Amino acid sequence: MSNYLYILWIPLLPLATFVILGLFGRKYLSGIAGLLGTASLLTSTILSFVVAKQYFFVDGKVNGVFQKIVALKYTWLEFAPNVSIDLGIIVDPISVMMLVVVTSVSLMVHVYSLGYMKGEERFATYYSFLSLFTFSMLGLILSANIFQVYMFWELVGVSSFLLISYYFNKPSAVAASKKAFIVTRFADLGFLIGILILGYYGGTLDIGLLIERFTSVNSTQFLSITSASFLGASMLTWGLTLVFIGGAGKSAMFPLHIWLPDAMEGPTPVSALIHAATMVVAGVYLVARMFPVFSMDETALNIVTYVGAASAVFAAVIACTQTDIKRVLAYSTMSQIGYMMFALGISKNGGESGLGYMASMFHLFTHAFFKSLLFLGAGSVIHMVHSNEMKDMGGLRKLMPVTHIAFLIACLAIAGIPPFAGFFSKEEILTAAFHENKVIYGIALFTAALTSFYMFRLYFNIFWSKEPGLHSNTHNHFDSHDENHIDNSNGEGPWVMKLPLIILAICAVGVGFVPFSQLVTSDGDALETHVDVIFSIAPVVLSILAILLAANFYKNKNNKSDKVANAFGVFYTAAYKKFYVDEVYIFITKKIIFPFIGQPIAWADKNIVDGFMQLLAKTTAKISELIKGLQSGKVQNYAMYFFGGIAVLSILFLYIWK
Amino acid sequence: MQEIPLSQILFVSTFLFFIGMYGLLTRRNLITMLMSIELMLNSVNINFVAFNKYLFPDNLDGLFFTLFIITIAAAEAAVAIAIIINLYRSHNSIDVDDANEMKY
Amino acid sequence: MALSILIFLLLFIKLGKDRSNESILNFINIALLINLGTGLYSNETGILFNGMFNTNALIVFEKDLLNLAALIISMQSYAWLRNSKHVIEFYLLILTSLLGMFFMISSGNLLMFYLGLEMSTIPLAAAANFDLTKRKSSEAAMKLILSSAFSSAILLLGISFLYGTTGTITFSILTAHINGNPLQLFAFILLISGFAFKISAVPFHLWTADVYEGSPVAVTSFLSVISKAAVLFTLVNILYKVFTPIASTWYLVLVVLAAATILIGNLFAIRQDNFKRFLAFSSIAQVGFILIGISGSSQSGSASLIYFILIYIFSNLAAFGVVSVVSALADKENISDFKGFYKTNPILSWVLTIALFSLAGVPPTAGFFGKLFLMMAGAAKGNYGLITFAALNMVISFYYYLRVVKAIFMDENPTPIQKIQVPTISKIAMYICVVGVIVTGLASVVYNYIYSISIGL
Amino acid sequence: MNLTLLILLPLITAALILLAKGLQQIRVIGLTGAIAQLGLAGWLLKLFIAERAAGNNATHLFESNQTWFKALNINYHIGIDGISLAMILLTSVIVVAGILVSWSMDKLSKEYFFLLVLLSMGAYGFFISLDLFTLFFFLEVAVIPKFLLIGIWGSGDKTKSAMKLALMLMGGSALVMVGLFGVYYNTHTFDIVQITQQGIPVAIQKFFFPFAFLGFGVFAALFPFHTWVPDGHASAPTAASMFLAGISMKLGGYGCLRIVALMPDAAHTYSWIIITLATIAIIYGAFATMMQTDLKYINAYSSISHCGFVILGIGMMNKTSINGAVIQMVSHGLMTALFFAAIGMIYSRTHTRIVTQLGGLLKAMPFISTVFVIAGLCSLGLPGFSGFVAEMTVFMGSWQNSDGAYRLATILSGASIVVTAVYILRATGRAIMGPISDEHSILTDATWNEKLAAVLLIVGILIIGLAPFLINHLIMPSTDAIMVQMGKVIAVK
Repeated sequence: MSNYLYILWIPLLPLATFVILGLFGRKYLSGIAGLLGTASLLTSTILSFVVAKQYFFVDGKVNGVFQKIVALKYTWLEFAPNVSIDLGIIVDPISVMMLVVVTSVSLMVHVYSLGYMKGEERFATYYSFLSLFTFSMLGLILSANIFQVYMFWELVGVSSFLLISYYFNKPSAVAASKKAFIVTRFADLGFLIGILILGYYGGTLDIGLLIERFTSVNSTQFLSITSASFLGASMLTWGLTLVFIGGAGKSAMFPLHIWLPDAMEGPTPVSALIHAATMVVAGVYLVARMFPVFSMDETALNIVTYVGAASAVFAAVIACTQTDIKRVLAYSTMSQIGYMMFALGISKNGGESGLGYMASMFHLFTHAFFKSLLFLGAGSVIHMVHSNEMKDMGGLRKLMPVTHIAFLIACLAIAGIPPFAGFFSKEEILTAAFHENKVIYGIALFTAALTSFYMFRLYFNIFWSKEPGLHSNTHNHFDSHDENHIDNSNGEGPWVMKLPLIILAICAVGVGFVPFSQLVTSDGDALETHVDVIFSIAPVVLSILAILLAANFYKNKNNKSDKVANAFGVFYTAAYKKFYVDEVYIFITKKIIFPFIGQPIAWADKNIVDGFMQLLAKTTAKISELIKGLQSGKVQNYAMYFFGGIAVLSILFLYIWK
Repeated sequence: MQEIPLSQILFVSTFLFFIGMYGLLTRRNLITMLMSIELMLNSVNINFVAFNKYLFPDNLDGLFFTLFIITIAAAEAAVAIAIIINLYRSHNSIDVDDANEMKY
Repeated sequence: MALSILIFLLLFIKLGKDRSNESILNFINIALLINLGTGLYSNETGILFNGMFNTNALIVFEKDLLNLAALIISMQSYAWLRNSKHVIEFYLLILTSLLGMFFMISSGNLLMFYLGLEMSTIPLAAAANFDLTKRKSSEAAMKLILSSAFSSAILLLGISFLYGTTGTITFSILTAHINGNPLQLFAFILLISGFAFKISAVPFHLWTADVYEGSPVAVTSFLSVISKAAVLFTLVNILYKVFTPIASTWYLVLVVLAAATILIGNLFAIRQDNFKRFLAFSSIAQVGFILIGISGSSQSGSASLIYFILIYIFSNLAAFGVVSVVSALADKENISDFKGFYKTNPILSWVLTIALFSLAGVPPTAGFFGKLFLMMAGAAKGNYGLITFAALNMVISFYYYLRVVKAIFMDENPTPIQKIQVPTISKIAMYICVVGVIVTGLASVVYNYIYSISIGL
Repeated sequence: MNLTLLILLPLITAALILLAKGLQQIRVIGLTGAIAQLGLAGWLLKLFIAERAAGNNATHLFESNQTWFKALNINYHIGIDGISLAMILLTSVIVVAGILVSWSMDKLSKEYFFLLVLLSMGAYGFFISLDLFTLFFFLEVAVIPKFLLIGIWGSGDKTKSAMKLALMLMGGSALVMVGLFGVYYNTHTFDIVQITQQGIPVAIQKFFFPFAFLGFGVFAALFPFHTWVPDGHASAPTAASMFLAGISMKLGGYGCLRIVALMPDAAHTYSWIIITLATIAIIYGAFATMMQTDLKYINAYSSISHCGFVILGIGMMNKTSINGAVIQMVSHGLMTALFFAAIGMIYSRTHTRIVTQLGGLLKAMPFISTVFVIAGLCSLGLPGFSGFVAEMTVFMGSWQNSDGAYRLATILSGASIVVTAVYILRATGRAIMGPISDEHSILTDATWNEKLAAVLLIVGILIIGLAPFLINHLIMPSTDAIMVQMGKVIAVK
C-alpha cells in the first residue's frame, strides 16, 4: 500500500518549517516567518484532504470494510529481536479523520495568528513552535507503533510547554507551562509503564500486532497477560489502565485536569489549537487507537467510562462559575472530552453496539471545529478588550458583528441545537449512552443542559449585558501585548483574523452533515444511524430551557445570578474555587514531597553520607593527634618502646603463634 | 676444682644485660647511659666466650666475635663521647632530658 | 670489591692536599662517577676470606644502586657543602659508612655482617652531628648513637644466642642448624629487631624522625635512602638464604611489622610540618610497603624490593634534593613555607611534585609500578586482609603527599620563597632523578633485569 | 590501524603545549591536537565499520599485544570493540568541546591545557586496554590531573573538593587493585581475553567481585560513594567539569561493565545489591537535585541520578539493558558536558550560579539559554535527544527481568523521570525564563568558540537521539559477545 507514502510529507513540511525558522528565523526570516509557516501548512492541509478523499472514497474500502493500512515501517531503535520502535505511518479511518482535523484547525490558527501575533518580538519563534507542535501532533496521529505514539506524545507535550511559556518573562505563564508539563509527564509515566507491560506480554510494540494478539482470546500472549495478575487485577487491566492514565493526563481528565485552565496563559490561538482542538483529544485518540484491546477488558472500559463522565459533569459545574472567559472555555473543553471518553467507555467493538465509538469520534470531529472557533472568537474579544475577565466585557455585539455571529453559532453548536454540528454528534453519544447505561445517560443529559447554560452565560456576558461602548478597556492590560495592539480602532482586527472565524463558523454548521457513521466506525464497517426525533426532544428542550435561563440571568445587567449563587452558597464557592483540587496538589507537592522527601534526602546527603566520609578523615586526624605522644623526644622512652616491641614479638611468637 | 656450669655463667651475663638496660632506661646522665650500654655489650661478650668454651670448643668464632665487639665498642664509645661533648657545648648539659626539642 | 678499594684511594688522595671546596667537590663527584662506572662493569662472582665476603651479580647491582645514590646525594649537597669547612671529613665519614654497607651486603657470616653494620652506623652518627653549631644536629647525633648502640647490643645478644644454639656464625652452615626452638626464635626476634631498628620499622622507628629532622639534609637523605637500602638488601639475603627453615614464622613477623609500620607511619606523617620530618615518616610508611613485598618471599618479592629501592632512590632523592637546595639557599624547611612555591620556582615545584607523586605511587611515575609490584608480591601469599589494609593506607598516604602538592600549587602565600638559583650540579642531579622516576617504571627492561638476577626463597 | 596512536597523539600534543609560548599558541596547539583526536576517532570508526562489513566478527578489532613486564606476565594488550569505540568517540568529542570552552583560560594556561590533554590520554588508554594492568594504570593516570585541575583553577572551596575527589577516587582504585590481584593470582594473567576464555572459579569471583565492582563504582558515582561528585563538579572549572562528568564517570561505568563481564556468576549473585544501590542512586539523586539551587550542583546531582541508570542497566544483566547502559553512558557524557558548558558560559557572564539570582536570561543571551534548555530537555529524556533513547532502552531491558523486585526497581527508576522534569523545569523556569534583572540584561551572548563547542555536543546528542540505530548497530554485536561470554543471553520474549 505504498501509494500512501506521500503522507510522509504532511508531517515533514511542518518539521522543515520548524527547523528553518528555529535556526534562521530570529535573524533573517522574522518578516516572512508567518507566511512561510502558513504556506507549508496549507500544503499539508491540501495533502491531507487528498488523503481523505483517496482513503474514504477511492481505495480505503476493501469489500465494504475500511482497512488498516501501514504505509511505512522503518525500524528506528531495536531493543531486542522484534521488540523495537518502528517509525511507521498507519492509515485508517480515525487517523485520516484526525489528519483532516489537525491540519485544517492548525491552518486556521496559523492564519489567525498572522493578525493576532503581529509585531510580537519572537514572531518567528512562535511560528517555529507552532510548526513543531503540528509536526508532533501529526506524527502522533500517524503512529503505527505504540512507542512511537509515546515519543510524539512527549514531543506534543514539550511543544505545548514551549507555547504556553511563550511569554517567558511572565512568571504566571512560566508557572503554568511547568505545571502543564509536569502533570502530563506524571501521567506519561503511567503510559510508559503501560507500554512496558503490554509490550512485554505482547512481545511487540507494533499496535497492529498488539491488537491482533490481544483480541484473539486463545493466543498465547492473551492467555499470559490475562493469567498474570497483580493486586487482584489482571496484567491486561493494569496495562490498559496505565495507558489510559497517560491519555487522561493529556486529555485533562479528572483528577489530572489541573494544568488545562492554567495553560490558558499561552497566546489564545495556541489555546485554540492545542488546548481545544488537537492535543487535548490525544487521550481520546489513544484510547480509540487501542480500542479493540480495551474492549477485551471490562474493568478498563468502566474506568474510562466513569472517569469520563465524572470529568464531564465536574468541569461543567465549574465552568458555570468561572469569570475568566478562557477558563470557562477550558472547562467546557474538559467537559466535552469527558463526553468523548465515556462514549468510548460504553461502546463495544464493532457492530451496532460500536455506536459509542463512532459517536465519540464524531463528537471529537465536530468539537474540534466549534471549540477552536469559540477560542478564536474569544481571542478576538481579548485582542480588543485586553482582558480575560467577563466584567470588562459586554455589549460587544455592535462593535464586532462577525465575531458575534461566529461565536453565537459556535455556542449553538456546542449546546447541541439542531441543525448545528454539535447536535448530531451529541445526539449519537446520548443514544449510545441511553442504550448502554442509564446512569451515564442521566449524567450526560444534565451535563448537556449545564453546557448550554454556561456557554450562553458566556455569550450574553460578552456580547450583551451592558450597553455598547460602556466597557472599560482601561483594565489590566496584557503586558504581553505591546502598544500597537491596545487601540480599539482595529475593531475585530484585520481580515486574517476574521477569515478563520467565518470559515470555522461555516464548518460548525456544516460538519454535522458529514455521513460520519459511514466512514469512521470501530470495525471499519459502515454503521446505519438515524436521527430519532422523539429521542432528540428531551435533550434539545433541556438545552433550550438552559439557554433561556442564561438569557434571563445575563442578557441584561441584573443580580439574579448573584442571588442564585448565594442560594447555592458553599457549593458555589467550592465550584468557583474549582473544588480545591489545585490546593490539594499544591499541598502534596509543597507540603509533603519537598519537606518530607526532598529536603531530608538533601540533608542526609550532606550530613550523613558525605558526613561519614568526612568522619573517616576526621577520625584519622584525631587518632594521629592522640598517638603523637609516642614520639616523646626522649631517647630513653624510645629505648623503652624498642624493648616493648621485642617483648610483644617474643610473646606473640613464643607463646601464641608457636 | 670443679667447673662452673654454663647455666650460671649465662645467668650472670643475662643479669648483667638487664642491669645495663635498667641503667640505660633510668639514668639521666649521658655518660652513665653510655656505660650501661657497655655493660650490655660485655654481657654479650660473656655469652660468646662461654658458648665458645663450653659448647663449641673446637673453633674460635666466639672469641673472635668478642674481640671485634670490644674493638667496635671502643670506637662507638669514642664517637659517642665526641658527640656528647658537642652536645654539652650546645646545651651546656649532658642530661638526656635536656635534649628533647624534636618530638611529635 | 673493586669499588671499595677505589673509594679508599680517593679518600687518601684527598686527605693530604687542600684545595678550594668547589674543585674538591667537582673532583669527588667525578671520582664517584668513575666509581659508579667501574661498578657497573665489574660483574664477577667471587668469594673471599673463606666465605666471609662474597659477591655476585645481584650484590654488585645492589652496590651500584648505593653508589648511584651516593653520587646523587653528593651532587645535591653541593650547595650546602660549598661553604662548609669540613668537606673532606664529611666525605670521609659518608664514604666509610658506604664501604661498611658494602661489607654488610656481601657479608658471608654474622661477624662480617656486624662489622659492616657498625662501620656504616658509627660514621653516620658523627656525620649527623655535622652542623656543629646547631643544637638540633647534636641532639640528633646523640639520639642516633645511643639508640643504635642499644640496638646493636640487642642484635649482638641475638647473635650470641644464635651462636649458642647453632655453634656457627657462617650463613651457609647456619641454615642447616636452624630448627626453630624457642631460644632460636627469641634470638631471631632480637636479630630482626636489630634490623627493624635500622630500617626504622614500627615500633623500632622512633629515632628516625628526630634524627632526620636534626641532621643536615645530605645526611638525612643518606640515612633515609642508602643505609635503609643496604640493610634491606642484607635482610632479604639473610631471610631468604639463612632463615628458610622458619620462613612461616618470619612471614608472620613481617606481616605484623608491615601493618604496624604502614599505619603508624601514615598517621604520624599526616601531621608533620617540617619537611624532613614529614619525609621521615613517609619513608617509614614506605618501609611498611617494602616489608609487604619481602613477605611475599618469592623471587618477585626480592625483585620488587630491589626495583622499589631503585625507584625510591630516585623519587626520595629528588624530593630531598629540592628540600636541600631550599634549606641551603633559602633556609626554609617547613611545608608551610612552600605555599605558593610554584609562583616563584616552577621547575623545582614540578620536580618536587613528580617526586611526591612517585612516592605516593601515582602513574605514570615509577613509584606506581614499584608499589604495585610490592603489593603484588605480597598478595601472592593470599593474605588479602593485609593487602586491603595496605591499599586503604595508600589513600591516607595520598592525603599527605597531596597536601604538599596543594601547598605548592594551590595555597595563597603573600611571601613565597624567593626565586632560587640552583647550582648546575644539583640541577643535573635533580634531572637525573626526574628522568629516572619517569623512565624506570615505563621501561620494563629494568624490572626484567632485576628479576632475572634476584633470588627467591 | 595501531591504536597506540590514540595515546601518542595526546602525548605529542602535551609535549608541544609544553614547548609553546603564549596563550595563543598553546590553545591553538591544544585545539589542533583535540581536533586531530576527533579525526582519528572518526577514522577509527570508519575502519571499524569497514572491518565489520568485511565480515570480521572478532570480538576485538585492531588488537595488538606486546609483552611489557615479562616476569609478571603483564602485557600491553590493546584492542577495541563497539563499546570501547563508542567511548572513544565520546571522549574525543568532549575533549574538543572542553578545549573550546576554555579558550580564554589565561591563568597558567600552559599547565591547564597540558593537564586536560593528559587526562584525555588516560581516558583513551583506559578504553583501549585489554589488559587489566594497563586498564588500572590508565585509570589512575586519569585521576591526578583532575586533582590539579580542580585545585588550581577551580572555584569555591576548591582545595577541599579536589582533595575529597582525589582521595575517594584513589580509594576506589585501591579496591580495584585488590580485586585485580585476586583475579591475577587465580588466573596468572591480567589479560582480559585470556581470563574470559579460561574463566574464574566461582568462589574466587564471589570473593573479589565486590572489591573490583565497588572500586569502579566509586568512579561511577555509585551510591553511597558518590559524595565526591557534587563538590568536585561544582568546584571544577568548566572544562574540568565536562571532563569529569563526561569522561571520568564513564571510566567507572565502563569498568563496572568489564568486571561484570569477567565475573558473571558473582555478578549474578550480587545483582540484587547492585540494582538496589543503583535504584537508590537514581531516586535519591533525583530528589537531592530537586533541592539544589546552585546550577552546577543541580547538574552534578542529576549526574548521580543518570549514572544510576548505567549501573542499573549493567546490573540487570541482559542484552537490552546493557545496550541501554552503554548508550546512557555516551548520551549522559554528551548531555552533561553540554549542560556544564552552558552553566560555565552563564557563570562567566553573570558570576553567579545560584538559580534564584538569575532569571530571564533568554532575553539577554538567547543562544546560551537555548543550549541550556536543550541540555535540560535531553536530560529529562525528550524524544529526539539521546537521553530518551538511552533511558528507554534501559527501561526496556530491565523490564525483561520478570522478577517482582526488579520490576519494582524499574518502576521506581522510571518514576525518577518525573522528578527530573520537576527540577529541570524549576531551574529553567527560574534561570532562563521569568523577568530579567537589569544588570543581567546587558550581558552578551556566546562567542564563536562557545557556540562551536555547544553545536558540536548538540550534534552528537541529536545523532544519537534521531538515529539511534547507528549507535545501536555499533554496540549491539559487542553486547552480544558479552552476553555470550556471560553465558546468559536472556532472549527477549
